[in-house]
Amino acid sequence: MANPNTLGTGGLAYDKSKRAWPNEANVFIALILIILTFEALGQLLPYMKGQSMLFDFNMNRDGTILNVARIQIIILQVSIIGIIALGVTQVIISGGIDLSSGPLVGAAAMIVMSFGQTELVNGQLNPKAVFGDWAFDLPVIVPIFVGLAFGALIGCINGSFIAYTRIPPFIATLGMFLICRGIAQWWTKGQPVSFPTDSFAAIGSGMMPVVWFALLAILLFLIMKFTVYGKHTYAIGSNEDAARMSGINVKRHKVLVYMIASMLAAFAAVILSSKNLTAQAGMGQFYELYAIAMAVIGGVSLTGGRGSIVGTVLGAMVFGVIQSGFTFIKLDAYYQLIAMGSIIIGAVVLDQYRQQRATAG
Amino acid sequence: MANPNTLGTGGLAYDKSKRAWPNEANVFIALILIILTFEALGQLLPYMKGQSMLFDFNMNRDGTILNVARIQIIILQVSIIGIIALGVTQVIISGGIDLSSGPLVGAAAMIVMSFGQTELVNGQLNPKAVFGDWAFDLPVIVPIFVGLAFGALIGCINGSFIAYTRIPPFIATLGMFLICRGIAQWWTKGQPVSFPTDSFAAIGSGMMPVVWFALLAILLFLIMKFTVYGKHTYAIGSNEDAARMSGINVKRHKVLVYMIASMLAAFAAVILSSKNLTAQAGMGQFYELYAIAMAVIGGVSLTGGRGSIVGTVLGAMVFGVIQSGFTFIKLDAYYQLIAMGSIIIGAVVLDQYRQQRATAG
Amino acid sequence: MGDQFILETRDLTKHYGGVHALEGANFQLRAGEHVAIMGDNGAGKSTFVRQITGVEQRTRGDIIFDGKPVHFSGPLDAREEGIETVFQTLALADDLDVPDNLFLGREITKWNFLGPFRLLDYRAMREATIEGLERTAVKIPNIRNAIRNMSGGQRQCVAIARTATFHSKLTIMDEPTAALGVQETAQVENIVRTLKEAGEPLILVSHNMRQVFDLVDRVVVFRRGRICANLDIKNERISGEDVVAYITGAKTQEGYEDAA
Amino acid sequence: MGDQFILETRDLTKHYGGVHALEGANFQLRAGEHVAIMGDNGAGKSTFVRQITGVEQRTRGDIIFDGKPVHFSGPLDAREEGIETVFQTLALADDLDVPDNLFLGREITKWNFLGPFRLLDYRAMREATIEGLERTAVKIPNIRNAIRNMSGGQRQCVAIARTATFHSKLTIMDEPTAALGVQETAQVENIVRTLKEAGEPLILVSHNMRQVFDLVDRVVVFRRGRICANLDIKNERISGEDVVAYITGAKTQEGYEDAA
Amino acid sequence: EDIGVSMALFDDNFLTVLRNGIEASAAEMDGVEVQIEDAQNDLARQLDQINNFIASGVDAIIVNPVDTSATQAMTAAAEAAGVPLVFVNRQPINVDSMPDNQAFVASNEIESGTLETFEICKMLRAQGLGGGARAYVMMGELSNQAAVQRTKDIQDVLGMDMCSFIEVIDQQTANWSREQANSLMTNWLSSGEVFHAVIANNDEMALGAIQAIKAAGIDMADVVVGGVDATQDALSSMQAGELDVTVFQNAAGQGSGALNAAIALANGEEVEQKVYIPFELVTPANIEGYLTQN
Ligand SMILES: Nc1ncnc2c1ncn2[C@@H]1O[C@H](COP(=O)(O)OP(=O)(O)OP(=O)(O)O)[C@@H](O)[C@H]1O
Ligand SMILES: Nc1ncnc2c1ncn2[C@@H]1O[C@H](COP(=O)(O)OP(=O)(O)OP(=O)(O)O)[C@@H](O)[C@H]1O
Ligand SMILES: [Mg+2]
Ligand SMILES: [Mg+2]
Repeated sequence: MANPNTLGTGGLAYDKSKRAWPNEANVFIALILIILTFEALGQLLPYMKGQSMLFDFNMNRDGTILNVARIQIIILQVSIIGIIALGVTQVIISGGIDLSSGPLVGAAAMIVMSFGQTELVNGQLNPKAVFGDWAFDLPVIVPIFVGLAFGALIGCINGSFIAYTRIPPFIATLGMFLICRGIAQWWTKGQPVSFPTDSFAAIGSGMMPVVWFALLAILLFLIMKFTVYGKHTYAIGSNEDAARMSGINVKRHKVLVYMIASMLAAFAAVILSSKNLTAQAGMGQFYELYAIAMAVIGGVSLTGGRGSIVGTVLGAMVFGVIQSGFTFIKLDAYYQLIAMGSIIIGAVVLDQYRQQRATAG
Repeated sequence: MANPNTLGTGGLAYDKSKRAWPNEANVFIALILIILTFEALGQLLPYMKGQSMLFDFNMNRDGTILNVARIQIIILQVSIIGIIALGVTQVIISGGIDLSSGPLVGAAAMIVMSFGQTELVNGQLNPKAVFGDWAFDLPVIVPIFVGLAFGALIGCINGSFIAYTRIPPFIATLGMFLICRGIAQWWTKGQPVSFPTDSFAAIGSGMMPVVWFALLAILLFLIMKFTVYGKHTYAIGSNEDAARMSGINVKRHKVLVYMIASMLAAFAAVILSSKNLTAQAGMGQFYELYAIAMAVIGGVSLTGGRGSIVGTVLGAMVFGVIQSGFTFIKLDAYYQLIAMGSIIIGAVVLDQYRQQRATAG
Repeated sequence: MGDQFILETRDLTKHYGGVHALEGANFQLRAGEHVAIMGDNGAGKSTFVRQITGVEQRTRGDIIFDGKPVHFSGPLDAREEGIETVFQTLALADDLDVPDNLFLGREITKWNFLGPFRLLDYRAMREATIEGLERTAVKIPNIRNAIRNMSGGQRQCVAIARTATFHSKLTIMDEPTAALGVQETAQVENIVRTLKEAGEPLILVSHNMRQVFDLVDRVVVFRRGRICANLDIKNERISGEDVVAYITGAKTQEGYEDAA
Repeated sequence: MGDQFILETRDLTKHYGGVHALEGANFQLRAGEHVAIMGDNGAGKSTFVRQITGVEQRTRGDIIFDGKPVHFSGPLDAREEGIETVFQTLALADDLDVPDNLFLGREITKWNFLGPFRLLDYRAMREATIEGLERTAVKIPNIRNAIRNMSGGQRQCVAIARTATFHSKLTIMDEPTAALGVQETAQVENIVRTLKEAGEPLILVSHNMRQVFDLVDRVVVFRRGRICANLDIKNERISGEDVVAYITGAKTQEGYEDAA
Repeated sequence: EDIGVSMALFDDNFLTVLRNGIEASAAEMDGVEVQIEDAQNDLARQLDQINNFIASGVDAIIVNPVDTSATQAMTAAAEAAGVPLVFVNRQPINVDSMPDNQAFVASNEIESGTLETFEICKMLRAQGLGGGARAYVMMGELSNQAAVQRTKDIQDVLGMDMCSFIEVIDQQTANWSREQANSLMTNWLSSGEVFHAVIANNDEMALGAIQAIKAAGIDMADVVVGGVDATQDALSSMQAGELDVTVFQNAAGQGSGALNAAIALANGEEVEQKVYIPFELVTPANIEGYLTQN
């Protein structure tokens, strides 16, 4: 945009300074508002005795003015669903939806952990062993590879049905939702799988989930913004017929979109089971809904074609802040659900209101 | 259509005999195929010893050739979710979605049952009493009215947010999903509410749920097909801008659509808690997904504007047959989920395939 | 200004973000008058129409319709006040059939005491539809097919028939004949002439010079979001070339110098 | 038939359910020839275009392109074979901006070894876009606005610029100037003349008699889903009225009696 | 003291009684604040809740684990922060390697299914069906450990010589729910098979089965139905002569016991690290003692 002429071919007067804000700005404002609300509640609620959520003015814990521990847990607790949300974001941008990601996490965790078990626990044979001897103490690459391959397979099935039989993504992935739940329960007939090797346990220990989330978010951001893949994803979501008529191979592209989403979900399962040192069939329940909600709060449009990875990351942060904030102000669990629902609605209302103002401007 | 001239103003040759089938026909074919599959499995699987699912050739049970008991349970077990699906159908046709119906069932059941309790249980004071004396043995109209009013309120909130702030229906009703779960858990702090009056228990006893489902299905069918309300619902789902520019009061209409959906879900909660003689906060889990799936299997398009009540009723039947069929062939629970997912996908693939054939014809 | 204005706008302005799509438009329409709006692509003609009909909310300015200042909150308001519009985007519901679209928002009904649940009179609407379509000469083999499956011209004729079927205080047509064939265009022009005879005022947006000279009394030219000329083609000697000169900016009329 | 045909269809037929939208079309296009297709609204012109470009699958018949029978499974195939099309529905992605739409499906890229993840060269595409748009004379204040916010004519110009920017063996334009203003129409007609000079063949669907007589060598008339006339307007004495007579069915050419 | 509590699931009748037990005893004590969170059966969420508690500086944490095999990570998190931790109701997998400031108050899930099934076995034998009886088994949600364990208990008991006369006709899940159990039972009934007992993983499903059997017009005296939990509804049904067996677990006692242990640990006191609360069998014979317990 160095040369102002490159912006257009003339016509109407155009006032660059009044350009609409990026949508992400609205999400960011919502995030700040929510943080400030919790800070204010910490000051105002009598039983909180003037505590602060994100700041630590006494600096007694680790010598910084920020309450680093809380900031870490805020990001940590949304990292895993956040990774799923990255994949879901591109699915939604492509005009689809993925309901299968939650159960996929459960199924992938069970499978992955079966290949990541250690032989000896407290000197005895692993009591939760799924396979025989050969599957103990495998190099960490094996479970990761198995997980990604499983994710790729599920995504490929999802995508192929959606692309080639043209059934609605909602139905294809709802079917896969049930299938993955079935697989997860069938794998060990409901028994949890535990006791990973040390190297497997290292993948998701401590702040590693945050690192993975950050890396993958940057990668997806670059892909969606600067590559042909990203552009075609937006184009298909915006107008599938137009994309097809313009000569994009819509079917092949959709398969790829769902494969990437499922591989991200499977990788989230690797981190999740590593973090928890166990895999359980019920893992990942409601993750699909939360991942979708993060994306939508971040400004991704469910009709496709609009949204961004930056928005989804901000949407994930909103979730993290809400969850930690509730514990901070000691809100009863009954009211937590009600408040969470209200905040989700409120955040999107704000976004919508600002967007309308922007176009009405 | 008595006068053939009324069909058009000429132009191309038009061959009436080749008109495309109604979409409902595809769903009906899918239903028949699924029934036949289970019948065949009953004949072929060795451990089934040649049993039949729907027929009773010995006529030893009630003297008819049909296995009436099984046909009844097939319809009975989907009646309650079916009632929700009727409301969801019109929401989807209007271009929206309702995720809050499942948790709404839980919340409404808790509230309704609190007004439908009897005073004496086995000669002792009701051990689960929610309110005091005044709320015992109220006439049955009170809990029904309270339930419908609660449903109307929730639907009005859903609809108002969607219509007036223009947030996506997915988010508005996902927020309401959480809020309703919160309300359900908060109402009695998780304690179940039990021991209804006899008149309340009569609403959902025996085959009454089927009667309600049939009555409401006919009512909704007439409304969607023959009234202005129905036409405007289709118009809004088909092209909201066009509907608005044509002078439909889109906002008011949407509020009405969501109110009707939530009132149907609340009425389903009345029947459900009456049938089970109890209300629990977790009731209705996944009902929203199943209701949506019934509608979509029945040919309702998630992009709005297309579908019918007849289709949804057939979609509900597909569910009923699948569930009974699994029990009939004694399929293991692990495989049930996998098979259910596959059948849902398969049914819609078939529908889609026939639709494409029809237009390609 | 002794005349009776049916529509008047003062300083009507609309900005989209940084795009100044309409800037200070002062426009008058007398009772019974037919006016054409011309201008380049993107000059702001449709934007002007959208402000008048309440589809969008204006940035500033006044609209006086039928003697009263109006603030339509939506197209429903505008229609209730008697403004019928054929939008450039047509505003048809793709999944509905032709009669449904023609009567969208004002269905013929029975049992009106049922409120929103009053019954539709399908037969009456079907018959009225055939009649309305015949006035546009369009050929549609089966009016019960969804609009989605209609050709571009068929869709446009449905939108025009919708407007022509109902009486109004003001009719606005935004490029109504763009997709129409030779015969259909002629018919639509006949409809416009009928309106003229009935004394109903009309705003016609069109790029077709012949059509404009055949049909209307006056041409208003838009350029870069502003009105740049107001040409009384019935009484003054104005040629097509003159109008093109105003459109391209080769000429600017007195009194509109700021539009240059 | 000694000529070299770039495109030939034999008995090309398309039924939608009961609607016989296209019936036994035999059509030939010679190398370098410009042919117009005319006909009533709903006569089957766009249907014909959709069959040739693989957007839909034909009911029966053969298409021979560049000497070989072809069965395009989608528009991508057709484009790869060298057919560039401006569809009547324009086929633009509403949420993307102008350069994105112009290069949709054939982006200018860097680092192509990355396969689907190769990088976009935004700057090059932006510059090429401005150039392409200038050929159509359309004015767009900010090409980075979403297509959703463009006027009808601006959208159409983007679709035309897209086709005109790339070389092809055959160009098809379905009512390309329907929404265009006077200047823009003139420019697009210039683009067509340039194609003629370059010897690239063209099929032009249009309702505009003047345009057709100005630009093309031959007119094929569709009526009720069938071809009813094939008029060599450059060499025979054929007037606009004659063509209208064929369109309306007042006349039928020899050899096409079954279309009556 | 501030005590953080993470419950596996709020929607569970039994755990609700336990939770209310914690709340009730906290209300009686001075200066004890409890903050109860719902892990919604998601063990990752539970681990996050524990981290959140630690970050907000609670004095002790009580956990009702979603999954007893996931307790290792929880123990590690609390240990690293030096916050005392008490597991309640479900026995953690790492029970033998817990640090000193951690404890558990729990029951052994193996008992519940065993007690239930063995009693049903005895009742069937007493009815003279020792030559062969047929039973349906209703399982809870298969991703839930209690369901898996109780179902295994049933199989183990039926594998014993004494009870092997009982043949399982079919074994399906009704996901803990009365509604689904009602449908499942009606489906079974529509096949017309002869059966003598229904063994359910919890009381809710047993009650659903009873409603379906009653609706089919079968005399409840001819069928033995068993559940687990001893809920109010179940006891009332037992009083009405419908439900035959259930198993009681002292939820409120576990709740207050866990709270006491947590407070003691927070104050640096020594506590007993392992407290087992046994399951108790409830039949019409001894029902009077349990009517006001849960
Ligand atoms: N998918 C479809 N299903 C049913 N009928 C269709 C479908 N597509 C087109 N038609 C019908 O086929 C006929 C021909 O349509 P087509 O779009 O080819 O007309 P056209 O000649 O391009 O007209 P126009 O000049 O208005 O663009 C029309 O009557 C239309 O209603
Ligand atoms: N929602 C919007 N956001 C931003 N810009 C817009 C929006 N709507 C219209 N514009 C811009 O406003 C200008 C005027 O558009 P308008 O549709 O009024 O043109 P028009 O005169 O009707 O042109 P045409 O003859 O092509 O229909 C165009 O440059 C267009 O890009
Ligand atoms: Mg316009
Ligand atoms: Mg056409």
